[in-house]
Amino acid sequence: MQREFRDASSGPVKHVANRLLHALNQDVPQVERESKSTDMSETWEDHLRRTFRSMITARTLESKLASLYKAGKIVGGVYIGPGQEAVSASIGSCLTWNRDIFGALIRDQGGRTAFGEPILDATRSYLGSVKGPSKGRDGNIHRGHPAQGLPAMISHLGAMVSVVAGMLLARRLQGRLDGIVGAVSVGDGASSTGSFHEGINLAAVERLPLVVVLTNNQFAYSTPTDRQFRCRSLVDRAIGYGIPGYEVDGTDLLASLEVISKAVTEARQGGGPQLVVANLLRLSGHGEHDDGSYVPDEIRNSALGRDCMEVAEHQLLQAGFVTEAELESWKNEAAEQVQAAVAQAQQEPSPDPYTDDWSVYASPELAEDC
Amino acid sequence: MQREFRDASSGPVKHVANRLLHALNQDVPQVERESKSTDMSETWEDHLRRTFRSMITARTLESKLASLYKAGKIVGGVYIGPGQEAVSASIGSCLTWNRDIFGALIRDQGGRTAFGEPILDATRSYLGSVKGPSKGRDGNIHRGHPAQGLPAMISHLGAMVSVVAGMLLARRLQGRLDGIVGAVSVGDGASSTGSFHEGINLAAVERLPLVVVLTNNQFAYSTPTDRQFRCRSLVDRAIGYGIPGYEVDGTDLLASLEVISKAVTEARQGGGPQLVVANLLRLSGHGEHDDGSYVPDEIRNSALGRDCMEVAEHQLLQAGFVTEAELESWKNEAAEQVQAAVAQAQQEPSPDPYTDDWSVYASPELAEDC
Amino acid sequence: MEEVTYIDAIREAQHDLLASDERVFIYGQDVGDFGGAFKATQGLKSLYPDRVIDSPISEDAMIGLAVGASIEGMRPIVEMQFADFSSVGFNQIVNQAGTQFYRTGVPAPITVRLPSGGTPGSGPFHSQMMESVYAYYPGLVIVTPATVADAYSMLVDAVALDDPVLYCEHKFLYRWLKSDRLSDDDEKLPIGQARIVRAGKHATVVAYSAMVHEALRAADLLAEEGWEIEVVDLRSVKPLDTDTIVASVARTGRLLAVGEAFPWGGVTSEIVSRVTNDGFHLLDAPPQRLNSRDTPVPYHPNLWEAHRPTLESIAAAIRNLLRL
Amino acid sequence: MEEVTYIDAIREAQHDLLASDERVFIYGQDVGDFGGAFKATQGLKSLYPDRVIDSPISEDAMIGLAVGASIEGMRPIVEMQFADFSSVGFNQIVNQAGTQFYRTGVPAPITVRLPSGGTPGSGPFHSQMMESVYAYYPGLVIVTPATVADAYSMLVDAVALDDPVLYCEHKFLYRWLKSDRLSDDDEKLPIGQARIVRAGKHATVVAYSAMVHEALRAADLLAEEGWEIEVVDLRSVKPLDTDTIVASVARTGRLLAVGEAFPWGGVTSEIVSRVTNDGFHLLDAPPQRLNSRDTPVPYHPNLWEAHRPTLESIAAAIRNLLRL
Ligand SMILES: Cc1ncc(C[n+]2csc(CCOP(=O)(O)OP(=O)(O)O)c2C)c(N)n1
Ligand SMILES: Cc1ncc(C[n+]2csc(CCOP(=O)(O)OP(=O)(O)O)c2C)c(N)n1
Ligand SMILES: [Mg+2]
Ligand SMILES: [Mg+2]
Repeated sequence: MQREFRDASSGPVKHVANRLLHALNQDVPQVERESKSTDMSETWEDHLRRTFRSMITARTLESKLASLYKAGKIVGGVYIGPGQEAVSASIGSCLTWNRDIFGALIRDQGGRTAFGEPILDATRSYLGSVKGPSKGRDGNIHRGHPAQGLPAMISHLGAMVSVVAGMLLARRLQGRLDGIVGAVSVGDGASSTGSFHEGINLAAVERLPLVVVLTNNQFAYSTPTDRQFRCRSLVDRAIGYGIPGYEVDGTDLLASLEVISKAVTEARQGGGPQLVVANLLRLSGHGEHDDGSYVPDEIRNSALGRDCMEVAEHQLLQAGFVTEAELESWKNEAAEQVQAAVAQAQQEPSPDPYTDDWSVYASPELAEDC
Repeated sequence: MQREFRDASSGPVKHVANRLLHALNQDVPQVERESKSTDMSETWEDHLRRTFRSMITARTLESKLASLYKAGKIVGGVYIGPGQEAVSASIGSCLTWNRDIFGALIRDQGGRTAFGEPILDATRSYLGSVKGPSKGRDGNIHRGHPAQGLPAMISHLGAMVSVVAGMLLARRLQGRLDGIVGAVSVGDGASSTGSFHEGINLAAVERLPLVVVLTNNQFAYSTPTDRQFRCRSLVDRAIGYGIPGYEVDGTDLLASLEVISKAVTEARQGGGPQLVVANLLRLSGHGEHDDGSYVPDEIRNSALGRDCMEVAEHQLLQAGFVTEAELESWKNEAAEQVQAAVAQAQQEPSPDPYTDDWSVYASPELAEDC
Repeated sequence: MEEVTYIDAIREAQHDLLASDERVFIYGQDVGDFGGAFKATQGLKSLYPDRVIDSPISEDAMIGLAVGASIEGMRPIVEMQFADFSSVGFNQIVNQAGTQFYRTGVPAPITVRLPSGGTPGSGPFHSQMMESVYAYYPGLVIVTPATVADAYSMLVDAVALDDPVLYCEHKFLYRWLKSDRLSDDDEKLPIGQARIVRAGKHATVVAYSAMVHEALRAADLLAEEGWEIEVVDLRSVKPLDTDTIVASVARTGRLLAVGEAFPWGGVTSEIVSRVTNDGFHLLDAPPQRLNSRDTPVPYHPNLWEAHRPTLESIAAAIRNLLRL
Repeated sequence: MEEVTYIDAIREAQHDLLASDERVFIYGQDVGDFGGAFKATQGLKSLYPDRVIDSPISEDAMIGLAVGASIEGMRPIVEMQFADFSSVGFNQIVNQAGTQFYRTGVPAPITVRLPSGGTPGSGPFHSQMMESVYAYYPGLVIVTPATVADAYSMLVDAVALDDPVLYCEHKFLYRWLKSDRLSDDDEKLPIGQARIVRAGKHATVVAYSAMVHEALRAADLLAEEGWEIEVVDLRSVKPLDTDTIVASVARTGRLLAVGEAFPWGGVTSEIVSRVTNDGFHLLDAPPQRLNSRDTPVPYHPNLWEAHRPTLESIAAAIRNLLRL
C-alpha cells in the first residue's frame, strides 16, 4: 500500500505527527506558525493509523453530541458527519496545524480533530461555555481559530473557498507559501453557489495551493443531486477550471487518504488548485432535528451507504496496521476524552451578558451607543 | 453549405423572415406572442443574407453612435461591439421576436437588430429621447422589451442568465415552451461571476432550452483572459454543467451562424441548455472612452483580430449569396435608416422631470412621499 | 376550526394561492416533498407537483429566475431557507426586481419569503432581520406580518400585488403564535396600512413582527402600573403608514419605536424621523427607539435575550419615556 | 505643489500605503497596468507589481479573498469598479468581514473602496450610494470623505484601522474637486469625527460626501439673504458623530440633514432620530431631511438633476426650515 501510494505521488510524503494536539485539556497552541517543523517523516501506516484515530474520536464525540441533543441539553442545532469521517479526517491528517490552512465545514469533525482542533472546542461551543472559541457569540460548526489556520465558517455555503484562497495569497505575498497548502471542504449542494464558483476560479487564476474537497453525500438537506447538477460527476467541474480533478469512494479510508494525500502533495509542490470529489452517503439527517426519512432505501443499501468506520476498521485490521486490542483501547480513550470534554464544558460558566464585553470592533475607540 | 448544415442538425431548420421588423419607423409590435407563426421555411442562403444585413445595420449604427459620442452629443457611455456582429447577429437571426427570448448584453447591437429591436430604440436611448424604451430612466445598452422577449439587462454581469431561464421555466409551466428557445449573451469576464454559474447550472438542472453564447473577445475591459480563467477554453465549462458545448471562430459568419443555429435547434428540440463559445477580438475599446491601447499587436494581427464584417462580405460574395450591387444598396439603406433614426431621436423631446411621472411601483396605491 | 399557527397560515395561504391561481408557483430549497425547512410548504408538492419546485442552492439565480418567470406572467413565491441567505440574492432583489418596472414599465410581481428574526441558539446567520436593508431600495414592498390572520392575508395580498414583495415572516412566531381562525375579514387591512392593536393614551409604541407581541406584553405590564399604552402594529415597513402613527402620537404625545433589527438606520429611525417631521409639535417628549444591539445576533440564549428588545426592556423604555 | 484632485489624493494615498507598509496590497478589476476604471491606481502596478493585482469579475470572491488575506496579517484594499457592483459582494462584506472579529476575536482589517454616487448619464447601476446599507450591519466602518485632504487621510486611516472599512469615494468629486495640498495636518481629524466646515447660527445643515459642496453653495446663497447657516461634514457615517451635530443644533436650533441616498432609512433618518433623541429640547423647529427620490437613479441628466438634492433644492429646504 505504502509503496503504491508513493509511486502515485511525485515525491515522498511528509507529515507531522500532531497527535499530541488532540489531547483533551490542551488549549489551542498559540505558538508562531513558523516555529513548527514539518520535515519529520511519517510512514503511510502511521498516517493511516493517525487518521483513523481521529475518525474514532470524531464519531465518538458526535454520537455523544447527538444524544445530548436528544436529551435537550443543547440549544440550537446539532450537525454531525457520520459516514464522512474517512474523507474529512484524511483532509485534516494531511495538514499541519498552525502551518497549513483548513476551511472546515458542516461535517468536518473528523478533519477538525485530525487537523488539531481540541475536542473541547466542540463541546464548549455546543454546550454554551463562555470559554469556547466564540465565547458563546457563535456556536456549533461556526467555530474556528483563524489565526492558527482554521477560519471560522460563516453559514453561507461556498463563502469559505475564497477566504482560504485569500489566506494562501497572503502567504505568497509574504514569501511564506512554500510547501503550504490550504484545503477547503464543500458539499454537493454548495457546488451550486456562486461563491464556490468564484472562489475556485480565482484560486485557479492565481494558481494557489488550494485543495477543494467536495463531499458528495447525495443530499443537500433533503435535496437529491439530480436537483443540484446535471453533469456526470462534479469532478467534471475541474476541467472547466483547468485544474486536476480526482474522484474517490469516500466510504473507503485507504482510497480517500491516498487520493487526498496525492492532491495535497500536488498542491504543495506547486501544482495549483486541486479538486477532489468524494462520493458517499450522509448517514445522519441534515441535522439532528431531521430523520432523513427521504433517503431512499436503494441508496442506503448501495455501496455509497457503507459506513466508513466499519470499512476502515476492517481495512486496518486486515492490513495488520492495527490490532483488535489497540482498536479497543483507542475507542476507550476516545470515549474517555469525550466524556471529560463534555463534563468540563458542562461545568464551565455560560456567557454573561452583563459582565462580558460586547465589542464588535477591534478598534475600541469606534464603539458608540446606538 | 446548406446541405452540410442540415446534415449537422438533426432536422430541418425553420426560421421566420422578420426583416420587416427592422424597418426604421416601425415601433415594437405589441401583438400577442402566440399569434406569430414560425413554420415558414427559410433557406440557409436567405438566413445568411438576413443575418449579414443585420450586421451591416449594427455596424453602421454603432459607428454613428461612436462619432456622436466623440462629438459630445451623447451623455454617458457608449458601448459598441465591432468585431462581434457575426456572432451576435447569428443569435438574433436564429430567434423570432415576440416568440423566442434574447437576453442581449453589452455588445449585441447585431443580435438586437437581427432579433427585431427597432434601431430607433438605440438612438432614442443614447440620445435621451423620452420616447425611448426606458423614457430616459435608463440608457444605452440597458434597454429592452421584456414582454416581447427582450429583457432589459441590468449592469451586473451574469445576472441575466437566470432571468432568461426563468422566462423559459414560466413558458414550461404555462405549456407554451414547445419549440421555444431563449438565448443569453455573456462575455469572458462574465464567466467569472457567481451569477453566470448559478444561472447556467440551474438551467441545466431544469433542462431548459437555454442557449448561452459566451463571446470570448479576449478582454474584460482591460483584463486579459489569463487573469479571468485557467482552463484551456471556456467551452470546457459545459462538461461541468453536463450540457453540450461548441466552440467557434467568431470572426467567421458562416461558422458562427452554423454553430449557433445548431445549438438553437438542439435546444428547441428538447436538448436542454447549450453553451457556445465564440472566439474573436473586441475591435473597439471597452467603451468609447477607452482606446484599448492595452491590446497587444500580436492579438490584433492574429486570426482573432479579423473583422467579421470583412470576412462575411468576402464569404457571401464568394458563395454568390450576394452581389456587389446588392451589398452596396444594403449599406446605403442602413446608412439612411441610421441617419433617419438619429434625426428622429434628436428631434424628440427629452424627459421632463416636472411633467413626467416618477412611478416606481406598478401598483400606484403604494406610492408615498418620502 | 382547529387552532391554526402562524406557520399554518403561511402554508394555507400558499395552498390557497396555488389552488386558485395558475400563475402561482413556489421555488426554493427543499420546498418539495420535504415541505421546506420549516414545513411551510408541507404537502403542497403532492397537490401541485409542477408548481412546487426544489431549487439548487443558488439564491442569486433563484431570484433571477423568479423575475424572469414574472415577466412571462407568472406569480412566483420564492422561499429563502433563512432571510440571512437572501444576502446572496441581494443583487437580484434590489437591482433586478426593484428596478424593472421603473426601467421598462413591465412589472416584476415576485414574492420572496424571508424567514426572519431570532430564536434562541440560532446565532449570527440564522436570525437576521433584513427588512430595513430592502426597504432602503426603491421599487420594493416590505411586509412584516405579526398575526396569524395577517400572515395569511398579507401573503395572499403580496402575491396579488404587481410589485416585488419581501414577505418577512418571523420564525419565533411560527409555532408559538396561534389563533382560532385563519383570517378575519372584518379586520383585514390592505398592505400599507398599520393597525392599532391596543388603544391607549399615555404613550404610543410602534412595533412590527415579533416585537408587536413583546410590546403588547409590556403594555399589559404598564397597565398594572396605571398607564394606558397604545400599541401600533406597522404590518408593512414599506410603504410605512405615517398617518396612523402620527394620529396615534397626536393622542398620546409620546413615541417609542421598537424593532428587533440592528440599531443603525432602519425602521425605527425612519419612524422617528417621519414623526418628528410630520408631528413635531404633537410630541411632549423626545421620541425614543429601542432596537437590538449593534453586534451580530449572538448564539447563546443568555446573550440573545440581552441582544434584542424584550418585554422587560420595552417596559423599561416606556417607563423612561413616560418620565421624560 | 501643484493642484491635486480628489482622485489624485486617492491614488497618492494608495501609493504611500504601498510604499510604507508591506502588508498593503490592492485587488480589483483592471487595477493593474490599466490603472483602474477611474485611474485611481495608475502607475502603481509598475512600482509594486506583486501587490497590485487584477482580479477576475468575482466580487464575492474578491471580498472573501481580502478577508482571508487580512487574517494572515495583510491589509488589502479592494477596489470595486462601481459601488453598485458591491451588491454582489454584499454577503462577504456584511457576513464575513462584518462578523469575524465578534465571532473569533481575530480582526478583519480590509478596506473596500466604493466609487459611489451619481454623475450625469450614469443611470441606475453606476450611481448608487450604498453607505446606509452597510452602516446597518454591525462591525463595519463607513467613511465618506468630502475633501481632497480627507480623501487622502481617511484612506490612510482606513487601512490602519483593525476593522473592515467601506471607503465611499464620490465619483462626482474625482476630477471636479481640487486643492493645493494633499493633506493638512492641522485640520486632520480621526475617523468618527465630523467637521464643522462653515460656522453659522440660524440653522445646521448636516451633509456628507458630494452633498457637502452642494450644502456649502446653498449656505453661500442663503448668506446673501442674510442667513448664517452652519454646515457639518459628517466624514464618517458609522461611527456617526452625534456630539458634534447636537452641539451645532444647540447653537442654531434648526436641523436639515441632506443625503444623496434613497430616502427610506439611511443616514439622514439616523441623524434626525439621534438629534431628536439627544437634543429634542434644543430644536426650535421640526428637523428636516432632504434625500434623493425614491426611484432608481435615472439615466437622463434632466431626470438626474431632479432626482438628487442640489444647491437649489437644499436652499429651498433651508428657507423652509427657517420659516418653521
Ligand atoms: C447560501 C446558503 N443557502 C442556504 C443555506 C442553508 N443550508 C445549510 S446546509 C444546506 C445543505 C447543504 O448541502 P451540501 O452542500 O450538500 O452539504 P451537506 O449538508 O450535504 O454536507 C443548506 C441548504 C446555506 N447555509 N447557505
Ligand atoms: C458584477 C459586475 N462587476 C463589474 C462590472 C463592470 N464591468 C462592466 S463590463 C466589464 C467587463 C466585461 O467583460 P466581458 O464579460 O468579457 O464582456 P465584454 O465587455 O468583453 O464584452 C466590467 C468589469 C459589472 N458590470 N458587473
Ligand atoms: Mg450534501
Ligand atoms: Mg470580454
